[in-house]
Amino acid sequence: MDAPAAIAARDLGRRFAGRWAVRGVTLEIPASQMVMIHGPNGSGKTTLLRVLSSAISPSQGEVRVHGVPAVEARRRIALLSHADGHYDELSGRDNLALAKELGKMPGSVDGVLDAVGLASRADDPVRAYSAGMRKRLAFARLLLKEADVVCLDEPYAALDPEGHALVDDVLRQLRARGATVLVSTHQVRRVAGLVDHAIRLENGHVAAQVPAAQVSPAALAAAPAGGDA
Amino acid sequence: MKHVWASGAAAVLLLSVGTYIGFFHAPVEQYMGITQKIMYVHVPTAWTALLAFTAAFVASVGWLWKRAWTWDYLLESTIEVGIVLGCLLSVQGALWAKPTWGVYWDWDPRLTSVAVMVLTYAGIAALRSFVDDPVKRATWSSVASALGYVNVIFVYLCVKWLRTLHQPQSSPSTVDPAMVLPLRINAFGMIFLAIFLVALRYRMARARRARELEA
Amino acid sequence: MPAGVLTGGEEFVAAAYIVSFVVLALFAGTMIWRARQEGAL
Amino acid sequence: MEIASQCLLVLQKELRHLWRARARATATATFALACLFLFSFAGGLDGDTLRDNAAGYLWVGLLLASTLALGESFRVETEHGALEALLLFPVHPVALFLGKALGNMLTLLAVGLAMVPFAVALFDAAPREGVPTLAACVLSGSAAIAAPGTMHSALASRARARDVLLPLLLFPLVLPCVVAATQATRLAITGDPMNQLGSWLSVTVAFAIVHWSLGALLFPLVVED
Repeated sequence: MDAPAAIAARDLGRRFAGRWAVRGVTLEIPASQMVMIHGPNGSGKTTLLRVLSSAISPSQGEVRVHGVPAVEARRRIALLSHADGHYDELSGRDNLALAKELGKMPGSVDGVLDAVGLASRADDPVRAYSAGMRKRLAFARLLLKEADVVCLDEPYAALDPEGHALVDDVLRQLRARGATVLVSTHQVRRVAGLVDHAIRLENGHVAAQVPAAQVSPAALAAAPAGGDA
Repeated sequence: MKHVWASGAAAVLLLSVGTYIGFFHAPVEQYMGITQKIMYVHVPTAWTALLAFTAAFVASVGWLWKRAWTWDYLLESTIEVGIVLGCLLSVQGALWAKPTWGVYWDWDPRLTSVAVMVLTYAGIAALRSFVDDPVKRATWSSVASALGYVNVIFVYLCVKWLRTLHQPQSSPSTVDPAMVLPLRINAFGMIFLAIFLVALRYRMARARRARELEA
Repeated sequence: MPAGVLTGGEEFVAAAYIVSFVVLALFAGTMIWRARQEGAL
Repeated sequence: MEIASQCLLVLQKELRHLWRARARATATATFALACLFLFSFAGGLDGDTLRDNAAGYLWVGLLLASTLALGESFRVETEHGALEALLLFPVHPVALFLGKALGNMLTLLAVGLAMVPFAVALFDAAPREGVPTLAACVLSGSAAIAAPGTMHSALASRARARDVLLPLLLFPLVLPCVVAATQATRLAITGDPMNQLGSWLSVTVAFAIVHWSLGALLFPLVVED
């Protein structure tokens, strides 16, 4: 019996009051695979990512990470979500130091600060950071954790061109480290070249699951030119 | 549905019989005179209000343990009925205290505890109205309800202690056996009425949740 | 315990019963009406 | 063990955050002092009533100020999704509760102790039972308010109309401990001939124990999504 899948979801569903944001999703992502999740706004990308990373619990079905229920495997999962999760009054460095101590994270604070280009502003309160800088700090915390399973929710959003290059670089680093990666994005053409598989979501259901090379031309064409709208 | 209407009918019957006996057959209490007759509606309301809040506590523990929607419907209905009965009890308490003590509110530990419970559960009803997600609404209001119910013991003790420093105990002590009958009839009457009200409100909660949760 | 502090006191007894049964009747009536409105009856 | 160490780290973060945002803490304390003034005018300015009511004014003022501090303590967590990030590290919810509740307790204690000298001056309420006893009353009262306060600010911070919801949920709940703390403080100020102060203090301690343990038990349910 080979190793259990990095992420295994069986008939997954999550509803908010009357609406099923995600329903009937069954997928299995082997370890060290990099998968892109794309689809129109409201197709359930963010909800699916938050359920798979155990940020929110499923209303139906179950998520297993490396054979263990996701909630118990949080130490091995890292999520970059829209909300950056920082404390405004603390400095960038303090936020990372807190995360490192609380989550017993292996990475080095100064190392990740350099990696995301925030070394010069590390000691200013996050309250003074721009949206792009807050996102870089969120990336720094993600790198600090060195998790086996990494979920990125629209990583390119709110970043300048250098930021986009940073995201590409992070994706390559994750590939080199053999992490299992899930990326939800609208940058379909750009990310298709960096991942192994692509899953297309349409109003809460998996519409297509193909190797990255065969992503449909329509989807590629649909990718917006600029950042993640 | 038949048994709900039956419970309502039983309530009306019992309350009328109990009140009739209480007024015309039970002896007039030697010390308190006529005002003691308020007891036949006041004490049953008190028991039923406490029963309703206890049912709300059971419902919240039920939801936190089993996460079955019936507990949430029960919580929603017992809160509403409990609040109305609690408010009614406070008004009755005032109408009883004025002729007996010359003041509308004499900080009787039991009455004050019920009044604080009404405030607590009114806060919980407000919480329920400000949370949109049904699951969170059920869980958070159950947590608040459990905390609020456990707290009532402290409220009773503190008020009772605070009062014994200032005023002697004010509740009637001896109850003439002839007075027990109307009291008990009315008590069952009020309980059946509460069951009728809770049952209706339960079905309303179920209908609302069905509309809220339909895909 | 003092006998009825205020002579009489009948009006308070009457008030207590009237208020109680009016409130309960109104509450029950509106409950039935609301239940019917929401299709729960 | 892990919960204890995480709890201390959360507390450390709370205190560092409070220090960095100390302007807000002083504003809360100033608000509490304004309450003291307000109540003394409301209650009448003659000496005896002021001294007798000093304890009540102190505690109601502290309770009103506590809603500001408690509301802020979870606005910080939910505004940018920090609470969710912590839970994903993972931080054990009980450690999160204990850390935040201790932080809130220390805030309330600081505001309470800051009010004491003003209360003593304004109401000529020099504590006959001595300052340590008065401080003990403020400490036990703050501890008793902090636990249910933290619970309900966690609830209210994620519901709508959070600023009205927190006091509405909290005040009926902390009523017994405010009654007990006020009585203990009043006896500390005006003298305690029949030494009842100890028993009133034990009521607040019992209240604190119940609500700290219930909080630790129920907090994970509040933060789960």
